[in-house]
Amino acid sequence: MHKKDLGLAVLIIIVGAVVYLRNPLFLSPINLGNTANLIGLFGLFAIGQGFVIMTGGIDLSVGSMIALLGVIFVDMVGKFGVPWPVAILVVIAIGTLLGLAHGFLITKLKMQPFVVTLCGLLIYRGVARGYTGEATAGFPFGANYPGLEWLTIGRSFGIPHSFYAMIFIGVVCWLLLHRSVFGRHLQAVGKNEDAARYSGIRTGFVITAAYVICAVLTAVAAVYFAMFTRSVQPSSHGNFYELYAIAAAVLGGFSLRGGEGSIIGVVLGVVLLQELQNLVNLLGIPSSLNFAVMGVVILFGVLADQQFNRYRAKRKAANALGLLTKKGSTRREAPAATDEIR
Amino acid sequence: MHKKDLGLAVLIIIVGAVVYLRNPLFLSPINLGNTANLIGLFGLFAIGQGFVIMTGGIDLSVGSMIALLGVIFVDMVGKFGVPWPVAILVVIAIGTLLGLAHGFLITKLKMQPFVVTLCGLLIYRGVARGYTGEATAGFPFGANYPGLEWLTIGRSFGIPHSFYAMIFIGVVCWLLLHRSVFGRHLQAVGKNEDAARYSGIRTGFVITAAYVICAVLTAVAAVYFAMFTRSVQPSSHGNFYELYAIAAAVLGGFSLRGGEGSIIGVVLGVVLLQELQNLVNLLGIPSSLNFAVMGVVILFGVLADQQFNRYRAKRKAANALGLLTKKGSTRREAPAATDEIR
Amino acid sequence: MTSESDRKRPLLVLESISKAYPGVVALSNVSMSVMAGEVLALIGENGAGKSTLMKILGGIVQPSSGHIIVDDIRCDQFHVTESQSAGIAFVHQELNVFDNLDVAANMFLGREIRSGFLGLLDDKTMRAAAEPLLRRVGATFKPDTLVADLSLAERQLLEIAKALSIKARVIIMDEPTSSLTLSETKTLMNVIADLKAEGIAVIYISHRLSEIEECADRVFALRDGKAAGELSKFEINHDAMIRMMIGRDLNSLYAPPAKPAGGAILSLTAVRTGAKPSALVEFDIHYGEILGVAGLVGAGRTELAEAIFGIGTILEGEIMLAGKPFKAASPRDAIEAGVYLVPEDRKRTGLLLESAICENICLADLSAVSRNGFVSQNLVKARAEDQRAKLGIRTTDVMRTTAELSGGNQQKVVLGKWLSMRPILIIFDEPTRGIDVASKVEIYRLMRALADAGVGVMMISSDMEEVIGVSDRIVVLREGEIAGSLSRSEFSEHNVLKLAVGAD
Amino acid sequence: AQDKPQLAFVVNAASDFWKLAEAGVKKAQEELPGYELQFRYPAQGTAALQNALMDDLVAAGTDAIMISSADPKNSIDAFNRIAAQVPLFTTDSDAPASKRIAYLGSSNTLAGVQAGGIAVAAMPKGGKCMGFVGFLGADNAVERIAGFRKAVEGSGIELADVRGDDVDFARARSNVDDVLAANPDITCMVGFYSYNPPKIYEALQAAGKLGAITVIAFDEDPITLGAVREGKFAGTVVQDPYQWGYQGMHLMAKYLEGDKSGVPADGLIIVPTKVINAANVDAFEAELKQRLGG
Ligand SMILES: Nc1ncnc2c1ncn2[C@@H]1O[C@H](COP(=O)(O)OP(=O)(O)OP(=O)(O)O)[C@@H](O)[C@H]1O
Ligand SMILES: Nc1ncnc2c1ncn2[C@@H]1O[C@H](COP(=O)(O)OP(=O)(O)OP(=O)(O)O)[C@@H](O)[C@H]1O
Ligand SMILES: [Mg+2]
Ligand SMILES: [Mg+2]
Repeated sequence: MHKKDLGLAVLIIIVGAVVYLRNPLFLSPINLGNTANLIGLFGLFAIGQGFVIMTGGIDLSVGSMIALLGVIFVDMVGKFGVPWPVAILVVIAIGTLLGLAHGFLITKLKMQPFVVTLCGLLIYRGVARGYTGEATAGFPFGANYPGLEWLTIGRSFGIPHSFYAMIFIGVVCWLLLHRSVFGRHLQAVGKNEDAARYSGIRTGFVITAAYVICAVLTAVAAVYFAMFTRSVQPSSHGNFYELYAIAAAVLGGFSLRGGEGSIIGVVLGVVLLQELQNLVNLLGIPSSLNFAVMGVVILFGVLADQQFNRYRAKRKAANALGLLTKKGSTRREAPAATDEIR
Repeated sequence: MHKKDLGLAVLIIIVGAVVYLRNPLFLSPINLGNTANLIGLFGLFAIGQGFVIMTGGIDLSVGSMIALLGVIFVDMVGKFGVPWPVAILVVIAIGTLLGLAHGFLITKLKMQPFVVTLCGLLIYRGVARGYTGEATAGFPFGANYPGLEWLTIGRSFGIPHSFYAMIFIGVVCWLLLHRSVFGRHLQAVGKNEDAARYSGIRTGFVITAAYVICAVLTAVAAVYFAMFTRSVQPSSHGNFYELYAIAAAVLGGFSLRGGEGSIIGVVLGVVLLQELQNLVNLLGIPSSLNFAVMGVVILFGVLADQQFNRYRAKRKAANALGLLTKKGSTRREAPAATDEIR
Repeated sequence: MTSESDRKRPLLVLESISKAYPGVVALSNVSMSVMAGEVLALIGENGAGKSTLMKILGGIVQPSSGHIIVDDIRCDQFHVTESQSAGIAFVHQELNVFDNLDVAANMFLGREIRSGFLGLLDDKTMRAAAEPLLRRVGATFKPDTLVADLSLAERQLLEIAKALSIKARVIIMDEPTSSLTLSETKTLMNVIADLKAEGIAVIYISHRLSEIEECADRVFALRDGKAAGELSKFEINHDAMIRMMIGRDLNSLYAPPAKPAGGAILSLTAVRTGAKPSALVEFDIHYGEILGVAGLVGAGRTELAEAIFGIGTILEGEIMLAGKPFKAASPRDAIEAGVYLVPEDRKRTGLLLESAICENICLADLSAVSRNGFVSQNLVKARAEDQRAKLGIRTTDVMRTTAELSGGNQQKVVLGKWLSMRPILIIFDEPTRGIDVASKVEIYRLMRALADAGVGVMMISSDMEEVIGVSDRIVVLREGEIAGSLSRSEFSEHNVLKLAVGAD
Repeated sequence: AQDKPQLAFVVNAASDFWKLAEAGVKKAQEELPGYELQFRYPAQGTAALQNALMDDLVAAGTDAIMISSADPKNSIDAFNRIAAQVPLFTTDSDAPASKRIAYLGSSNTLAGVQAGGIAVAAMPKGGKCMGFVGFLGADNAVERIAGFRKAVEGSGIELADVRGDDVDFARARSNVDDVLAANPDITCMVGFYSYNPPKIYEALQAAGKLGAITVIAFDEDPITLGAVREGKFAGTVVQDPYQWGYQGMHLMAKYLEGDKSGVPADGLIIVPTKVINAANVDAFEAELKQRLGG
């Protein structure tokens, strides 16, 4: 665990402790289960977004993709009677294609990731709304898909399966990003694309792969979301989720310039965001202040974490000097060297 | 006018011509006036966003700020009877303070712009919703503010005053960004902040100023928006507008990495976005396809522009080769010289 | 010391300066003074602290302790603004130009000329003012050129011209010639002489000791962040400087080949590159030799090397590598075929500055340090430690960020990346840019060992001494074409220059 | 604070409309001191967030919930999940197939029919209407539109199209502007969501067409009522959210106490919608003021 992740974990625990003291139901199994479910759902695609941000790109199409694929999935299963495992495969296949399209436009046709995925944001939701004619896609009343439901909204030992899914995918992605050759290449491309190419890395392939991973995880999340809400309203389903994912990643230590971030970080980012959502409801804070509370906690949390790190770097530099000069007559304080430039 | 801007202008004209052929009312004075008004409104804060993006930053709080300041303005004028010129000054003053706060957090406390303004997005809207208790802030029925209305929603020679305001501010900002010392420093800071500091530029001041400019223009836009909608619903007013502004800037040639972009470009970006909105209504395209149409036109427009530029570069290189070798037996095509790296 | 220094008071005094970074002490207790009108050379090994000391003088880095005295006034705060108002101009080692602005805008950044009622930028005047300065440093590009279109060497000239545009009393030049060729260097030497005559002090940092012999009035040496002694004008010579820097003597810079050159390992026949389509290139590199490639700035050496390496296109012609046709569509192809490039611009194309040293060293060959597709951090470290020992990379830990290394040590990391692999042909583009003498010797020895082991070695260099000393054969490029080839017996500065310039 | 039974009223989105329901809940709170009444807005108007909000409320110990769902048809499982833990009531829009105890509210289809009635009365010679709404796909919009269409059938009045704006006021306004520019043949406009009529009013005012185009409104925005009073609007159809809040809370309290008499056999408690026109607008507005003030 990186130091950055640790700071975030501490923030999560502090916030949790405060909430628990004010309402002990925070730690009730029911509440933990509900929150774990949401963490699982949001975690799935936030992890995907992490891969894209690692390349220095951005995927704004996530929320719309969740709406479009959700509509397709629900219609396939509920309306056309496609067996659900087939439907899942189809949705994942479509996700893969969309990811490939993003990657192609970005690496081969040299378009800016922001433009490409902004168009994705507009088009996918537009198609979903046009396809359904603004109607909500839902399962017929009383329809039952035991296997699918077990997989998506079932629980084992009180823990929702969406959470297990997120943990499983998180572990795989952790290995992929932090331990595999591909992960190293991804980080290299994010840090300095030119230097990566000069080192023989197939930058185009690596970047495309990141968008495909993001789209596939988003497709998986779309299935989970569709089953969670059991219906998909194309105009609002998944709205703003891309911002959620990006925020989780940035909170978790990803840099939008690329090359920095960890899977643990983005998962913790999701945990914090969901904890804040949950807190507002549990403490009976007016929902209108929901966002304000979230904003304030994030602002001060990140600030405290950062100031603490700066202080530590300062101390370290001062120590180094003190040890070597053995004079201890430092007139000025050594400034922090690890200050991030913005 | 840069070549990039030219491409965008051509796209706008082509789309306009197509729409005109299908519905000549597109060029009717009424429609042009309405569209000009919206261009004015969105242009105001998109220009501001341009300054921030120039520094390599981002301001996600724009939409929420428009909601918060709108609520404050409407309440001051409509409920507390504050004279409108005073109310405008107060709103601009608050905008300035918010911009200063952003700048302070980013330059002095070294927080990421994304995090700071994301918190702004959450907090400002939250405060607006909390302050009004989710109620819509509106003027009493029949209330009249002739001076204010003339200034904001009035028209001269059929052209709405919001458009004049945008043009005036656009010209000032053009001088500021492209012809003044401050603008040059802004471009330098956006490209390479460290190097700019080594050159003696007060990078902190420059960056803060960019956020203040953005916030002040947003405050002005907030007044115009409040007068346009005549009522402000804090939970939805201005939603997604930050994305609009960023999209306009990126379409207009700004790079999210900083250091690149022009005022003319961002204004043209706004024009394109509004044209696309207008087109959907004018051609009677189902509202549900609104976004899809926008996405498709942007995608292909940008793509065509880019491919055209690449083609031209290729031709140029090929010509150079042909002239010089006088052999004409080029086995492979010369690569595009101006390919941007993503 | 002498009566002369009693008469003149120093312009600038650095008094017991120390600087600590977390875990590293870059400078401890260094004192130094600068007189008006002198050329003070600052020497030291890579990582000795030269740039750090100068950055403190430039106000970019704040010392942990110690202070600076300007005109007998002690400054408590010394930031960029104070430094500028003290009349200090700075040519940085790692170039700090702005791609998105034109040459004139770069030159006058922070000191823009304004005109008119609104005080807007006066680009016309700035460009006019830039023109003579560019000419003075021997630059051929125009003031309205976008900096993105300049080569590394041209950017370096721009930085120098920029320093000249300031009405400075002290000009710091941190390795200004590291990517310049002989003719620009000569021009710079003349400029320095002029500056001196005007009473302007120059602090000159370089690893090219002959330049220092030529221009310096006094030499100040740093070793491991501490002052290591001074030499006055009459004491300055190669050996004395080396002794002060590394604390011992250094013998024989260049080693001869073990055996005479064999057949061609790489041969280019009638090659035209996309970058310079009008030029026809033909040459061979033989087994066992080091082929030096010389030429003026912008002669197209880098472009040729990159074309072989799979960046940019080969329009026509044939390339044979070890007897087989060779065509790289991307660096990956080239690397798989055993053709490596040490690029000239390490900041842009050589390194992931924000990554750890060991990451950089293993980047191009991760499969060798991984099992079943998973990278083994132990193998990564072991490999990096190996290179650190071989190349003498100065750092406490290979896990440290590469950006924290001094310029020369960064260059060694780039070399380490390729030397840890199995090359068939290595192209070195300015391999010793910014590298200290002791390490240069080490790198020359490595190149020689590679050549002796049957690896093809192509060395592009702008350092005349190096080209002549290290190469077994030299080809000279002029405007993208091979202007001629020289064998060892024909080596001389004069002959190389004659071919490079094209004069008879 | 946890000892009193807690009742929650969850609405579908933030809007002025719910201010009236909130007033009703406040009034009920005065009369039910033994209960703690909550009025909750979701962070955004999506069913997913509402259902998560209800989960949280149940986890936090709420004893009964009344919800106006953004998507009742498809929230049946979520409703059943909640209903298994606490008594659940629906308001505003119903989910009859779920295990909710009862529905308390008005009928959107009937409201649409009433609006159609206003149109038929105002335009005996027929006309061509354009509708404006927030979410085209939302149940209340669909039902109102269907009701309107049914009522005007055969009267020569046609609802040509309905433009959606996703509750963006600026777009709501520019939609009207665009229709005025692009469709000169339109003679009547219908604002289906509470904020649509004011936007129509402002756009017509700016275009100088106030009174020239027949406007049929929904809900009781002050601008709407003003326009009705002035005779610029033909009329508006209002619901009675105050009663939903007021009666709903009493209903739930009684239910918790074991008195189930308030729940009819079919589970539907319909609070009728009213047509407001120039004749009764003043009385209506006075009543509103008094409720919101008190
Ligand atoms: N930002 C930093 N953080 C940590 N250590 C640093 C930083 N900058 C420099 N150092 C360390 O300070 C020491 C001195 O570096 P400096 O750049 O001054 O060397 P130099 O003498 O200029 O070397 P070169 O000849 O290679 O340019 C080195 O050990 C370097 O690793
Ligand atoms: N990115 C670029 N855009 C346009 N022109 C360029 C670019 N890079 C280099 N050039 C031009 O191409 C020519 C050849 O440059 P190249 O770098 O190959 O020369 P070189 O012989 O290696 O010299 P140097 O000592 O500058 O490295 C120069 O005139 C240079 O100005
Ligand atoms: Mg240095
Ligand atoms: Mg070169």
